[in-house]
Amino acid sequence: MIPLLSVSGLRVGFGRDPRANEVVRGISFDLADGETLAIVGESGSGKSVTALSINRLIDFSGGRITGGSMKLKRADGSLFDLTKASEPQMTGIRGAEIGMIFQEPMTSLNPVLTIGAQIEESFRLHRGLTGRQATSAAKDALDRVRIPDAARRLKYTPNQLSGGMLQRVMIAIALACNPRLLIADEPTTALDVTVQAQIMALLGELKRETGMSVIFITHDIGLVAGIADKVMVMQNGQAVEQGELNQLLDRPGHPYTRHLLRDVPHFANGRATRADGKRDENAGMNPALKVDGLVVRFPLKSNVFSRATGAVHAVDGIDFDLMPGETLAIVGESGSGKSTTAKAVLGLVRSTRGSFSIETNSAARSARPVQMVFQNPYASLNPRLTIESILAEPVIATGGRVDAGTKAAMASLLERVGLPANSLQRYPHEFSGGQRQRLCIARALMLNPSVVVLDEAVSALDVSVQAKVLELLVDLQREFGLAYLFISHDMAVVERIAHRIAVIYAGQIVEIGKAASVLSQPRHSYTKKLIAAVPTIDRRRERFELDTRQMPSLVRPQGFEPAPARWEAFGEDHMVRVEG
Amino acid sequence: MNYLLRRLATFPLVLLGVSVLVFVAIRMVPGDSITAMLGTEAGLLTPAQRDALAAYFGIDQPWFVQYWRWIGGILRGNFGISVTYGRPVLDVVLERFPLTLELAVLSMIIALAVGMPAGIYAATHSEKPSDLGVRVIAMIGQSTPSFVLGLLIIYTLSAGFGVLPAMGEFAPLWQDPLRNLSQLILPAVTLGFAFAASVTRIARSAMLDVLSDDYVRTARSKGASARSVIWRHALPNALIPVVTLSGIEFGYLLGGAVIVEQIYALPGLGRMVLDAILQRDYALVQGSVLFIAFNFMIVNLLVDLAYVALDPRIRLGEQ
Amino acid sequence: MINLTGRLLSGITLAAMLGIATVSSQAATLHMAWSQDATGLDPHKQTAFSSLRLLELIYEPLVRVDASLRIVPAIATSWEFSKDGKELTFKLDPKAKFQDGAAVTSADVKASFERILDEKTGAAARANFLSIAGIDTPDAATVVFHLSQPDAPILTAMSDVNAAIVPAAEIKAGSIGTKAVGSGPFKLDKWDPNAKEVLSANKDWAGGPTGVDGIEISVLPDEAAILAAMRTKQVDFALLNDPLVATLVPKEASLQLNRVPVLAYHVLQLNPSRKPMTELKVRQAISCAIDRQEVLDTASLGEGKVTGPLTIPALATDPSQLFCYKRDVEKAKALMKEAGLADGFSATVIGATGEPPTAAAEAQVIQSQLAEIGIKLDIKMMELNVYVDAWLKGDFDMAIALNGGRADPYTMYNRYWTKAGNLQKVANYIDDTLDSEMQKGRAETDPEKRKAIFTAFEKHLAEMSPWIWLYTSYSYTAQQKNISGFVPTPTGTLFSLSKVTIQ
Amino acid sequence: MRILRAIFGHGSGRIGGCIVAVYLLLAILGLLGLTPHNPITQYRIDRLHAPSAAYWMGTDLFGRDVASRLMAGIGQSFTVAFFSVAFATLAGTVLGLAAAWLGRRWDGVVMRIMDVLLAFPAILLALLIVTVAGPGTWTSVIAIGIVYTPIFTRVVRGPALSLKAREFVDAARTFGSSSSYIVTRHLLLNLVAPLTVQVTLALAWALLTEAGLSFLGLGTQPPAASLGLMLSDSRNLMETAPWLMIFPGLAIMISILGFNLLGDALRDVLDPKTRRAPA
Repeated sequence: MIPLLSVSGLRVGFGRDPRANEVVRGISFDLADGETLAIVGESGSGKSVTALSINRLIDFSGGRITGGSMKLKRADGSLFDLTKASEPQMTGIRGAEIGMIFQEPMTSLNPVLTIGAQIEESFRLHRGLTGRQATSAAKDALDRVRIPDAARRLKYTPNQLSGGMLQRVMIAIALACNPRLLIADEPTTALDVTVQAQIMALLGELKRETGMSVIFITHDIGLVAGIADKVMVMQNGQAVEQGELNQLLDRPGHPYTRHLLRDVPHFANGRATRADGKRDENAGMNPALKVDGLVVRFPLKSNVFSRATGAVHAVDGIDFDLMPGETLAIVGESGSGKSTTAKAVLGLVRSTRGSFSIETNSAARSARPVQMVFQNPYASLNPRLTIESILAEPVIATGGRVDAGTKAAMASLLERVGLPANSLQRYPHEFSGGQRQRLCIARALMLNPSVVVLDEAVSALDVSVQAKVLELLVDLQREFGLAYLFISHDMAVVERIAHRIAVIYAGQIVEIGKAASVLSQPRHSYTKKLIAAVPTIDRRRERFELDTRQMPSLVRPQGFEPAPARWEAFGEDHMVRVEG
Repeated sequence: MNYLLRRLATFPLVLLGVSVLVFVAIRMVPGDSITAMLGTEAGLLTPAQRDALAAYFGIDQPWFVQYWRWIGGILRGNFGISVTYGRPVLDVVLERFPLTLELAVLSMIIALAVGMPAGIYAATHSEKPSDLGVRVIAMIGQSTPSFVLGLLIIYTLSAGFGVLPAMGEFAPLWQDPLRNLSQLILPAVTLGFAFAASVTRIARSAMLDVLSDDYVRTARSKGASARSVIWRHALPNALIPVVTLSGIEFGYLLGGAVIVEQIYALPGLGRMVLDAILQRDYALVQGSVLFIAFNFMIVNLLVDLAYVALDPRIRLGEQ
Repeated sequence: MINLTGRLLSGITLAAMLGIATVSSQAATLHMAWSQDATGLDPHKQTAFSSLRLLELIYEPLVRVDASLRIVPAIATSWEFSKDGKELTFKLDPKAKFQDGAAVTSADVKASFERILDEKTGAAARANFLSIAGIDTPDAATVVFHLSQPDAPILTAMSDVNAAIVPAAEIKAGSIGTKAVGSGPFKLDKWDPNAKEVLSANKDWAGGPTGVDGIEISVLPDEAAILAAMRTKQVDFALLNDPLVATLVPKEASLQLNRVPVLAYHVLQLNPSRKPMTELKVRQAISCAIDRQEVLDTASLGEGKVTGPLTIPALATDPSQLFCYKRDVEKAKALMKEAGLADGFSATVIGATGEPPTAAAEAQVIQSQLAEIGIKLDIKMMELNVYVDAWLKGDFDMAIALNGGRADPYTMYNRYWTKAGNLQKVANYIDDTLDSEMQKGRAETDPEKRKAIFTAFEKHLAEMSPWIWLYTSYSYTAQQKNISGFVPTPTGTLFSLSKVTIQ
Repeated sequence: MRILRAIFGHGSGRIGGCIVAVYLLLAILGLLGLTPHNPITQYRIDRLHAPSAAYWMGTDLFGRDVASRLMAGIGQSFTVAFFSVAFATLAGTVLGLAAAWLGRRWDGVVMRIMDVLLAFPAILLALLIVTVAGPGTWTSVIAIGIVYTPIFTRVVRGPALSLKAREFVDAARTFGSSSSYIVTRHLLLNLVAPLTVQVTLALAWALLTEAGLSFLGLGTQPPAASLGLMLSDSRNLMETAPWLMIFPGLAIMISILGFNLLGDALRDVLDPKTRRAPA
């Protein structure tokens, strides 16, 4: 049987001399009708360029196809080489025969047009529908992606919808004209884990309904286990291995595939937690950080003249303690208040109520015992300062002088975090993301802190880099006896580093306890849902449940106080907030 | 709505600042209404004559009394009497305003009608010779002083072709639209040339930015044609900087275009203010500057409202 | 863009496109343009050149001066001084009527002069009429002025529109300055300051019918634009200030340039109260170092005449007779040396921007000429009012000025060079000879004797060099060649527009 | 150095850079008096001489060499442009940083004052300043500087506000860095790029504004030359001696062209967005 799409020897280059600057270097694969191909790779592997080459959008990003062919079987059965298509021919194919969804739903929809108009456009372009017909088709399309209240939502502009909703809209647009091929380029990477599960479930259902073929691009090999028929692993512009899903996952042939499967954090339901740092080893010591009844509220005013009418309860009564040498992970989805908690601990946002006590367990500790590593290694280093100035800043800030001793400390820290010794005179942009995050860690350690707050510190990194940074963090923790407050939404990462886990939902901790216990036996309904949504290599072809529940509003009337929490204990060190 | 009220609430504050600034500044300039009227002959006046004239011009009181009276009058809707025109300031200003407004609107129409297509064309032909051509013309436009362009136009038309729009007797739009347009088209072109050049450059760079945005890629992935991508998807998103620029330019033009009004002998606000300064017509200077400042603020407000209309993401009043 | 248009369209289509081709053919209306507008309508208070030119068409004084500066009748048909020169009697024209229809009577004359003399009015010309002790009106057509001393120049002073006769009723109503009701050849129908004036012929004018039905004056602030408007026949008649523009007019076949030397004079005012100009030798050195002809040639393209202090043709002395009117740098250097300033000195010269248009150019030529004898001049150009303020306070080392002339030398100069002169502070130079010559000239009525007195005055003034008189320029009017009947005069008046016709 | 090399690697940057460099050279020569003739010496027998071997660009009304005056004028105009823009940059940066960093009430106060200045007609503001202080080079500098201060304040305040919210500023706060350290190292250093672009554009505007002031008789005082003054002095001699308008006119045009090209290049070179590699 003739495959729907047959790519052979595809080469794509950029710049003035595309041949000398190839990013995709000879990719071949076949995709049958109704089949799902997952292309897995890290950034720079050429996976997205491959995807964009198929519908020739790469032409608009400065790319040029320098070789190979891409034969598409058209609706009438004829074969058509996409590499030779003219732009007018491609406008007829895009949307009609090849649909595409992108990574960032927030930026991929036109901000100034209503979503209705954007969906209708597809019908207008390929079905010739106009006016009421187009509107009603658009409504059907929204219904199809399970958006409730579709008729009203047609009039919304993208900023009025959440990321998950927008990705559904994107899917509705891509599938509006029932293309036979859907290209999904990291469609869930920017989304929360429960939302990701919803989108994956939706894609699965739609695929079954329509029988289309899908090319699914991702960096998360765990995610494809649930959806793909075939997997292609890419590295440096080449396919290092491709094959049937089970075969590739169970018997990986190429070392890189093995690396992706083994060395990279995958969620294992609490089986991969750390064995060191038992709490009782530290019995009798004071906690490095103790947080009592932390409350952060942002007043809401309806206008300048009036008093506050309500408040956003971003953090609503959080208590925990953190022992030296221990990692407490705070997990939750965006908007849950986990980052606000971190910032309150650092004093970056003013807490409305609550107390912190910070213990320093060594006489030599500095005046700033709590330090932070931020999520985005690109944004947290001033691009205009040399590494030396960046590392010197904490010293200067605490009244120190940059002398030979400081320089020696910088050099040894750089070496310790695995950066070349000549880094001091260089600028941040000369380093990769992982290296920058190492720099941030080194900077945080310049002041000999006892507590380091890691706010999504590895989330922006490539998976294999993630693993290495996590290793470094564990090593440093052992070496310096650091206490980590590790804030993350990524269960797989949390599993690798946390001793204890606090699950936070709507500004409150709902479950806290030993990592293995919380991850393997979640008690709170939210924790259960969260853990169920995490993709794993183990759960292949599992169907996700569709669920459109959203986080409750955090806006409360003036003077509102939450009811005091009641806790229930499960075994040693595992507490769950009583629901209802 | 709230935002609108809040913005309007800052108006009196800013206008108060403007009023103090103009009041003090115009009085700090040496010379007064008397020397403005009599010139060197003012030296022939006896002290009693001087006092009588000072009382006539209302400049016999201390500054703060004059200021207090002036502000008090404004609060009652009385902007004072212009000594040059012998009429209420507001009447004089409002009589000049339609021309200034019309000229500003015409120049903006020319600027947008020429600048937008040119900018879009340049952006979609980026780094090609045609793009370069458009950019060079735009830069020439931006670098030609308006008096040079104005004088060249007048000279070329009158000496070269023996034609010139009717100068001096200005016909308001509602009396004789054809004559009015014939009088305003050249000044509008003179002003619009530089304005169009700025619009071209801003439109070009905004379009270039927008064309690399994700949603443009989305539109292409739907199979939208190049034209539809440009006009339907990219353009509305590229309008914000153009609106910002046009708003600022338009605001300035509403203050009158002194040089162009002078060359083309148009009775607009700019020349009126300049003449009022030269003739030390204090009430008129003060009143018209307040008026101009008020218009400028209104235009700024409209620009902000236009942002909201153009881009649903923008929420006014959020910092 | 211009060239492209030129290639695509002929001038005519372009004209049609712009809707211009139909230039008004109402032959009876004279379209006039000037660059500076009148600043007010009160004939007793306005002193600006344009204001006077406008008001002369609307108001009439008792008498007028003609092109050769002789006194001729206006409202008064005849006049005579008493033997002792202390009584001046006028007979009024019985046909004279104000534009509201009322006859001009002796009561109006009396009220007008009383208004000028009243300090509350603030009339600048009051200084010229201080010798008036009383006014009698024996009948409606006769006015008798009683003078406190013989005052020959008073008659010339009365020819000025600043001594115009206004209706007694309007004075009483306090509407002078807001409403223009005169007895002159034209009525002011509309005035839009700094934009335009519309005048219509006064059918009842005692001087007979006017040549045109009306005059429309447009303010075109840029003189190059005035010339452009004349080229395209939009403007029939224009007043020009800038010689750079005026000299372009004769190059146009259809245009005619009228020029007449005027009484006003370009002058470099020294401030003799400031060192080192306190020294006669220094002032004389400056006078000798300046090449007046070169200043004229450069700043005004030679459009004018080098002049001494007296600019009235009948009284003026040939400049070559005056002290150092031929440039003599060696003498200047010698004088500087004698004054102990062989190395020169530094001073600042002030000027008004655009008033006259040649001011900056004159200052620059003088700067360059004085540099040759070691005087370093700094030029400071100022906005007119700022300049006037400094000028009136005498707050300058040197000033470039264009001072107005009068048909009578006493009226013209008593303000500066008599001990009681109002502008003595500006001139800052007290000289017994000058004062006594002025007083003699004031009382003398015999023209020959007056001429001798003022010649002596002029020579002395030039030699003392408190100011360096430079040149008189021309008053320019430009007109289409189908306009006839305009007579330019040294006072600059446009009164003869009343008899101008359009073919 | 890196930036200079980048500019020369940029097409329009190379042209713009060359133009500006040539002008700077001419300006320096003009200011040092190294001109073919003395720019204020009046060769009065050669008045209004058309361009010739002796006078490359002809002579003016006074017989002064136009080419020499052009060089001196470029020196003068560039002096006014540079100092006024320097003034506006300095004042605008200080005010904009203060408004952004201090926030709340200070932000309100500073921005309202800037609103007053912005709402005040610009040419009028310059006119009043010049009439109050009397015309002259430094008054023009102050006048143009004050007119552009609100623009620079806005240019600085916006990015400063967003920089203030960046993570590296948060990071600095966690170490307890002082306000002055954060403002200078983290805010100001990162504002250099937008400021540089704004400065080149403002230089072009300042040249034009100086020409406009001279047209109204409020700019440079004679006999000194500035491009604007030469141009406005030439207007009534346009027919008699067209070279008096052509050369200064071209000089202004080309210099502004140079600044604009350089500004465009700087924007490309300094803007991280255009440096971003294709994904």
